[in-house]
Amino acid sequence: MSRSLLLKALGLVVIAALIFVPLTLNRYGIYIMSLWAIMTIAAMGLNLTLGYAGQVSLAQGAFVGLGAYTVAIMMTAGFGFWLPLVLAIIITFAVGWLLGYPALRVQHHYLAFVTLAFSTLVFLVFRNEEWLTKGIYGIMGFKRPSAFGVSFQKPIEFYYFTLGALALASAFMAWLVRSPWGRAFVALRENPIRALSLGVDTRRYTLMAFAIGSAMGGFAGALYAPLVEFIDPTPFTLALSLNLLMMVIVGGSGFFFGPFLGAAIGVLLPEWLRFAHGWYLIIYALFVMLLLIKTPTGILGIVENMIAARKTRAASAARAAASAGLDKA
Amino acid sequence: MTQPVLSVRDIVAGYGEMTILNGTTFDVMPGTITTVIGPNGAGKSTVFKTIFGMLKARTGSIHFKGTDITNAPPRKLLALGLCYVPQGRNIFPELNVLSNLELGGIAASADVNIPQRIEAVLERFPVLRRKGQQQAGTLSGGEQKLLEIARSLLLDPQLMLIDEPSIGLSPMMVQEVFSIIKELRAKGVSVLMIEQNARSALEISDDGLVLELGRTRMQDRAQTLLNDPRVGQLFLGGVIEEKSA
Amino acid sequence: MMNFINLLMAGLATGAIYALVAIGFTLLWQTSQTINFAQGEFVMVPAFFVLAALNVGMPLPLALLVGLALSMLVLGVLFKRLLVDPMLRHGVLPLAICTMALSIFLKETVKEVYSAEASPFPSFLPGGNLNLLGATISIQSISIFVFAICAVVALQTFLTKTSTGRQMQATAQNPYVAKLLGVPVERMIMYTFLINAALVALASFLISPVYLAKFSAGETLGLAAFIAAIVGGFNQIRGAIVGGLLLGVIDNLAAAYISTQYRGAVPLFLLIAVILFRPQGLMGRAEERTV
Amino acid sequence: MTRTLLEVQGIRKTFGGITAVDGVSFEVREGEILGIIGPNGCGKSTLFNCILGQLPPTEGKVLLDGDDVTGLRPSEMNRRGVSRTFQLLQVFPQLSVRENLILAGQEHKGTMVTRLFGPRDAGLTPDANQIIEFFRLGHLADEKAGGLSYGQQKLLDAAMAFMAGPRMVLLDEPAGGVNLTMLGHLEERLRAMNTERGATFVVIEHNMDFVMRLCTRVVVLAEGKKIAEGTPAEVRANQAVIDAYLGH
Amino acid sequence: NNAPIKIINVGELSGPGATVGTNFKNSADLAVAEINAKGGILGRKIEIVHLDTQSNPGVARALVQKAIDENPYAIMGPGYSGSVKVSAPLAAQAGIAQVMGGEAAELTQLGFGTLFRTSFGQQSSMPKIAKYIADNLKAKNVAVIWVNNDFGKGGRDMVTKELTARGVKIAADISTEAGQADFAADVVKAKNANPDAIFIYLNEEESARALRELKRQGVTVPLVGETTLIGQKVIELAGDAANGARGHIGLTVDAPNDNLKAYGKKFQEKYNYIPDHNGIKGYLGVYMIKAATEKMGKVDQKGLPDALKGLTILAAQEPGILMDLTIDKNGDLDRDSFLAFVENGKQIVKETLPKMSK
Ligand SMILES: Nc1ncnc2c1ncn2[C@@H]1O[C@H](COP(=O)(O)OP(=O)(O)OP(=O)(O)O)[C@@H](O)[C@H]1O
Ligand SMILES: Nc1ncnc2c1ncn2[C@@H]1O[C@H](COP(=O)(O)OP(=O)(O)OP(=O)(O)O)[C@@H](O)[C@H]1O
Ligand SMILES: [Mg+2]
Ligand SMILES: [Mg+2]
Repeated sequence: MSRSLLLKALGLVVIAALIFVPLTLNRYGIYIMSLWAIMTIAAMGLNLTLGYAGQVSLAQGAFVGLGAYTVAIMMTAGFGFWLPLVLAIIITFAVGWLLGYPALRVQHHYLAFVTLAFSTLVFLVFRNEEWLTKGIYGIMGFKRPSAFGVSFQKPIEFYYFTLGALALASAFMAWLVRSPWGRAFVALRENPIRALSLGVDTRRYTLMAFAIGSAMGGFAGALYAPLVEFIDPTPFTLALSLNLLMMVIVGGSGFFFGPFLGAAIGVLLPEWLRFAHGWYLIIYALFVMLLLIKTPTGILGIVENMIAARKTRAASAARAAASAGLDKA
Repeated sequence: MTQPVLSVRDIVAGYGEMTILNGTTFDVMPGTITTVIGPNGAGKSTVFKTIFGMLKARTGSIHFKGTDITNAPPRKLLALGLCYVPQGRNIFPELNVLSNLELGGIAASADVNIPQRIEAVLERFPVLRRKGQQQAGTLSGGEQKLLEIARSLLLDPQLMLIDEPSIGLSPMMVQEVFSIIKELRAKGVSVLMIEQNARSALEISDDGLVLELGRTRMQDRAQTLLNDPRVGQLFLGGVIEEKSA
Repeated sequence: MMNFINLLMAGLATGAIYALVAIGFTLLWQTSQTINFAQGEFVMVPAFFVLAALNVGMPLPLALLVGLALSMLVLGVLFKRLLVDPMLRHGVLPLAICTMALSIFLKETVKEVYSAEASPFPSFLPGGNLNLLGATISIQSISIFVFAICAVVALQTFLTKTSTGRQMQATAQNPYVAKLLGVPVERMIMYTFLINAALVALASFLISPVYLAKFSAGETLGLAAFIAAIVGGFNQIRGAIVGGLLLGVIDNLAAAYISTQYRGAVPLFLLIAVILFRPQGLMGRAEERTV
Repeated sequence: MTRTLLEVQGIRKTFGGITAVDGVSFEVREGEILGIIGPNGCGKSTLFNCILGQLPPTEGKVLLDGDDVTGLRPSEMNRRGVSRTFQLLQVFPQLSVRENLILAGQEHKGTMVTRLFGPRDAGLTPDANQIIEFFRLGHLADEKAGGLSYGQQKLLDAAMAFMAGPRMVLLDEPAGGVNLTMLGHLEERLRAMNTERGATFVVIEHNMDFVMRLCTRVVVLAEGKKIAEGTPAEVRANQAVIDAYLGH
Repeated sequence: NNAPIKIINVGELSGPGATVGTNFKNSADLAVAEINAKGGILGRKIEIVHLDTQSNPGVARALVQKAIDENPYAIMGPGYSGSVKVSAPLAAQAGIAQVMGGEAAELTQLGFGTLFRTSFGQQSSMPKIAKYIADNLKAKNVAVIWVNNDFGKGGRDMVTKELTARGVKIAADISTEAGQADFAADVVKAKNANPDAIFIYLNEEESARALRELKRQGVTVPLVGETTLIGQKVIELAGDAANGARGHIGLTVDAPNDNLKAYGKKFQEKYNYIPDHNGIKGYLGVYMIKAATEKMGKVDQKGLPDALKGLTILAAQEPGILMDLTIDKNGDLDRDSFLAFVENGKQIVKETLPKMSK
C-alpha cells in the first residue's frame, strides 16, 4: 500500500532528523532535545495508564520524581548508574501497582483525587525527609553514566543515550499495546463491566496499567536525574503531572505517537516562543487552547478522524447505492 | 381526502460523514396507528430522531399538520403536540421515579395540571407508584421502559412517536401498552411506532411501513402488509430457509 | 478550647469560600462536563476587574458591580462561547486540559498587564473582632461565612423552587433526556456559566481583602475547589458545601494538631478515607446500576 | 438423566429494604435450554447477576459442576466456561465489531504471560470472522460498535458470548429489538450449538413464541420467588403463571 | 569596538518565584536604562536579555547553559538558591561572572570563584538577628515561623544554629507553605509554645497575612524578622498589624539614605509599585558589574570575576551602588545594615549596624 510506504518514509526522515539535527545545535538545544526524549517516555507511560486503560492519573510527575530521586540518592551513595536505574524502575513499578488499588474501588474524578493526593504526598516527602532526600536543598554531585567504555558525559553523547532509551521504551510500548494486552487495556477504558464478564481480569489489568505506566515514569525520572545533574523537589510538583497530562491529551490520548507530539509541544514549543519574552507563556497557552479547539481529540485524533471519515464516506456511498438499487428490485 | 398529520419528504440524514437516510418519504394519517418495520440498521430510529429534531436533516422536509417542522428543536415540537419515546434508556437515572415523572411535564404550559396527570398515570401503572421513591436507575429494564412511556403520556400529544415500546416488557405489559396506544387513537391521537414485535404491532395498526436501507420500501394498510408473503418472508421471520451452518 | 474555636471559625470562613468556588465548579461539571482547572484563576480575575475600575476613579460599590458584570461577560459568556462550546462533545479531558491552558493564560496575562505584585484589595465587609467564649473571632470571617452561606441558600432555592432551576437540574442530570423533554439545554448551560461567574466574583470580592489580589492567588483556591467538589460527590450542591467547609476546617485543625510540614497532604488523606469509605462522595448517591 | 451443570440454592438478594430475589432455587442440567420468565422487576436480571458474581448474593449458594462458586468474580466464572449477554446494551463502543469479538475470545487463549508474547489477535480472527458472518454483521466488521443500531448491538452482544466456545451461556433478553427474521436465525444457531456441541443455555425472555419454541424447560419467577417450573406447555397452562405473567 | 555589552539575566519570571524574579528583572532593566542614558560602560551600551526559569532549577541550569552558549559578558540571576547552586558550576567552568540573588549561606562557601551576591547572605544577616534576640530582647524561647522553600529553609536553619549557639531555645518550629493564605493554625501553634519572641521568615505577602493573624489572636511578644517582615510592601499590605514588628534590614527603599530613596522613586515611576529587596538586588547587580568593569578599564569577560573580588565601591563615586559596599573574595557583600521597627505604619531605623569587616 502506498500509504504505508509513505508512512515508512516519513518515519525514516523523522528518525534521521532526531539523529542528525542535534549535531547542529548548541548545548542548550541539545539539552532541550534530551528533555523532550525523557518527557516523551514519561508521557508514554501516562498514555498507557490514561489513554489506553482509561485510568485518570495525576501522579505521573511523582513517579518521574521517584525515579529521579532513586537514581540521585543511590548514585551519590556510590552505586554507579545501572543498578539505580533498574531499582528506579522496580520501585516505581511496585508503587504504581499499589496506587492501582484505589483504582479498583473508585474511578474518574475520585481516582484523579486519590492520585493527586499521592502526588502531593510524594512532593512533601521529597521536601521534608531531609535525611534521605536532602530536602529543599536538593542532591548534587552525581555524574552522567558510561557504558561499555563509552561515556555519556558530553551533552550530545547524553542526548544519544536518551534517544536510545526512548527507542527502547517505544519498542516496548509498541509491542505491549499491539499485544492482546493492549486490547484488554482498551476494554478496561471502554466498558469494564462487559470486559469482566468476558473473562478479562480487570483487576490485574488495572494494576498492570498503573504499574507499567508508572515504571515508564520512573524510567524517565532515572534519565532526568543525570541530565540535570541536580535533583530537588520543585520540578516534581503537581504541575509536572498536569503538564504530562496535557502532553498526552494534546498529542492524542490513546494513540501511540501522541506522546511524541505532545511532548514536543510541551517541551519544545515554549522554547521556540522565548523570543516573545514575558509573553511567551501567554502565547503558548493561547496556542494550546486554539490547538485543542481545532483538534479536540488531539493532533493524532484528528488525523485518525480524517482517515475514518474517508472510509465512512465510502461506506455511505455504498449504502446509498444499495438503497437506490432497492427501488429497481 | 384528509391531510396527513405528518408528512416526511425525501429526508437525507445521517451521522457525521455517514448518510443513513437516503430520501425517506412517508405520511401518517390523522387518528391512525402506523407501524414501521424493517431489518436492524435500516434507519428506523434514525428517522424518528430526525423528525424530533435530535438529528439534523440535510435535505428534505417534514411537515406536521401543515407546519414545516424540519430541524425544529424538541421544545417547539412538544409545544406543537409531538411526543417521542426513543429506543434505549432515556431517564434521569439518579433521580427517583416521581421526580422523573415530574420532569416529564417540565415543558408543559402552565395551565396543564401536571400533578393530576401524574396521578392518572400512576393509576395506570401501579408498579411505578410502588417504586415512586426508588432511584430510577435501579429499576429493572422493563420498569425503566414503562417509566418512559408513562412520562410521555403526561403531555397531550397529537402525534406520538414510539420506538420499539415492547422491548423488555412482559407480555402483559405489552398488551397494556398496546391498549393504551389504541385508546390514544380512539381520542384522535396519531401514533407512529417502530416494532420488531411486528405481527402483534401490525395487528393493531391501521397502516404499515417497511423501511430498508434508509428508504421507504413499502407503505400500505397494515393488514395488507401482514398478508403479503414477501413481507412475511423478508421481515417477519416467516418461512425462511437458511442454509444452516 | 479557645484555640479550637479560633481554628474552627477561621476554617469555616475559608471553607465557605471553598464551598462557593466548589459549587460553581460542580455546576459546570453537571451541565456541561466541564472540569474547570482555571476555577482558581476565575476567582483571581474579578478582583483585578474591580481594581481597574477603582483605578479609573469609580467608587467601591460601583466598581464591584462593574467587576461582577465583567466577570459574567468574560468568565461566563466568553468562556462558554469561545472555549467550552467547541469542545463540549469531545469528552472531559480535552476540555479540562484546555482550561489548564486558560489558567496559565489568565495568570500570565494579569502578571504582564498588571503586575507580579500583590495588591491590597478593599473590603466591603466590616472589620474588627468579636469576643466569643474567650476567643477573638474576626468579624470579617463571620461575615464571609454568612455571606457565602446566604448565597448558597439562595442558589439552592432557585434551583429547586423555580421552573428554570428545575430545568437546569434536568440538564445537569442528563442533557440528552432534558432536550427530549423540551428543555432548552443550551440556554440552561449558559445560565450555569453565568451563575458560576457570579459565584466566583462573589468569592473574589470576599476573599481578596484577605488573600490580596495577586496573579497567583488562584492556585491553591482552584485546587481546593476541585477537592471540595470531589469530596462532596461532584454532582451535589449540598455536597460541595460540606466538602468545602470540611476541607477548610480539616486543613486548619490538621496544621495545628498533626503536622505543618505535611499540611498539604494530611487533609487530602483524611478525605480519601471518606471517599474510600463512601465511594460516591460524602453527599453523593450510590452509583446507578450498570447491568 | 443428564448431570447437573449449575445449581442455584436459595439465592436471595436485597437492596436496602427491597428484596429483588427471594430465595430462588433451581438447577440447570447439562445440554438443556432453560427459559426464565416472569413479570418486569421480578428479579430475573438480578438473579443472573448473582449467579455470575456481578453482585454478591445476600444469601444462598451457586454450584457449578458441584463446586461452590458463590461470589467468584465474573471473569473467573467466564473462564470456567460460563458466558452471558446483557439486557441493556453492553459493547465496547470505540472498538470495531471484529475487535469486540476478538476481545471476547482472547482471555481464553493461554495465560496472561503467553498472550503477551503471542500474536496480536491471539489467533482469533478466523473465528471472529465466522461469527460476524453468521450474525450478518459482515458489512459492519470494521465499524465502531458504538455506531451500530440498537438491534445490531444486541446481536453483537450475543455474538461476543459465543466467541469463546462456552459450555453454558446465560442470555438476558436476547430477542429484544432483534428483527424477527434475524431472531429465527439466532434461534436456529442456539439449537444447533445445543445439539451439536452440547452447550447449555439459560434464557431470560419476554418473547413467548421464542421461549416456547426453544426451551426445554421453563422456570417462572414472580416477585422474587419461583412460582412454577416445567415444560413450556405445562407452564403456559399454569394458572398462577397466567395470572402473574401471561395475561388472559 | 562599540558593540553593546551583553548581560543575560536568568530569573524566576513565572511560577512560584515570579514576584522575586520580576522585581529583580525590573530593577536590572531600570539600572541598564540609567547607565545607557548616561553613555553606558566605558562608552559601550548594555544589552540585557531575560530568560525565565519557571522557578525550576532544572530549567535554570539549562538556561544558564544557553546563556553561556551565547557568550555574554556576565550572567545575572537566578534568585532561587537551588537554581543558583545547580547553575554556578557551569558559569565557573566558563569563567563567566554570575551576579545572583540567592541568599543561602552555603552558596559562596562552595568555592566557585565566579559567583557574587547582590545582598547579604543569610550567614551575615542571621547572626545579627540572633544576637539581637538573645542580647537585646533577652529571649529564652523563640518560635520560628518560616516558609518551606529554599529561601525560608536556609534562613531557618541558619537562625536556629545561631540562636542555639547563644543558648536560646527554639520553642516552636513552624513550617508554612509558599502562598499560604490562612495562618490561624500556625499562630495557634506559636502561641501555645509560649515564646518570648517570634522570628518570622516569610515572603512579603505571607508576612503580611501572618502579622494580621498574630494581631487578631492577640499575640504581644516581639515579632522579629528580616527585610521581608518590615518592608514597605508588608506594611502596606498588613496595615496596622505591622506595627511593632522589627528586624534586621540590609537595604530597603525606606532606609535613611538618599540614594535608596531616589532609586525607590524612579522604580515607582516606571513600574507603578514599590520594589522589594529583590528589586534592589537586581539594581545593585548591574552597578556592581559596571564598577568592576570601570576599575579594569576594559570590557574583559574573563577578568570580570577577579575585578569584582575584593572590590570596594563607594556610593559617593557611584550613586547607583546606593551604599558603600565591599565584595569579599568569596563573593559575599559587606556593608552597613540597619535595625528597624515599624511604628505607626512607618519603618523607623533605630540603629545602624556597621560593616562586619570594619
Ligand atoms: N450514533 C451513531 N453513529 C453512527 N452511526 C450510527 C449511529 N446510530 C446509528 N448508526 C447507524 O445508522 C444505521 C441505522 O441505525 P438505526 O438506529 O436508525 O437503525 P434501526 O433501523 O433503528 O435498527 P434497530 O432495529 O436495530 O433499532 C445503522 O447502520 C447504524 O450503524
Ligand atoms: N441496585 C438496585 N437498588 C435497588 N433496587 C434494585 C437494584 N437493582 C434492582 N433493583 C430492584 O430489583 C428488582 C428486580 O430487578 P431485575 O432487574 O432483576 O428485574 P427483571 O426481572 O430483570 O425485570 P425486567 O424483566 O424488567 O428486566 C426491581 O424491582 C428493581 O427495582
Ligand atoms: Mg432502532
Ligand atoms: Mg431484566
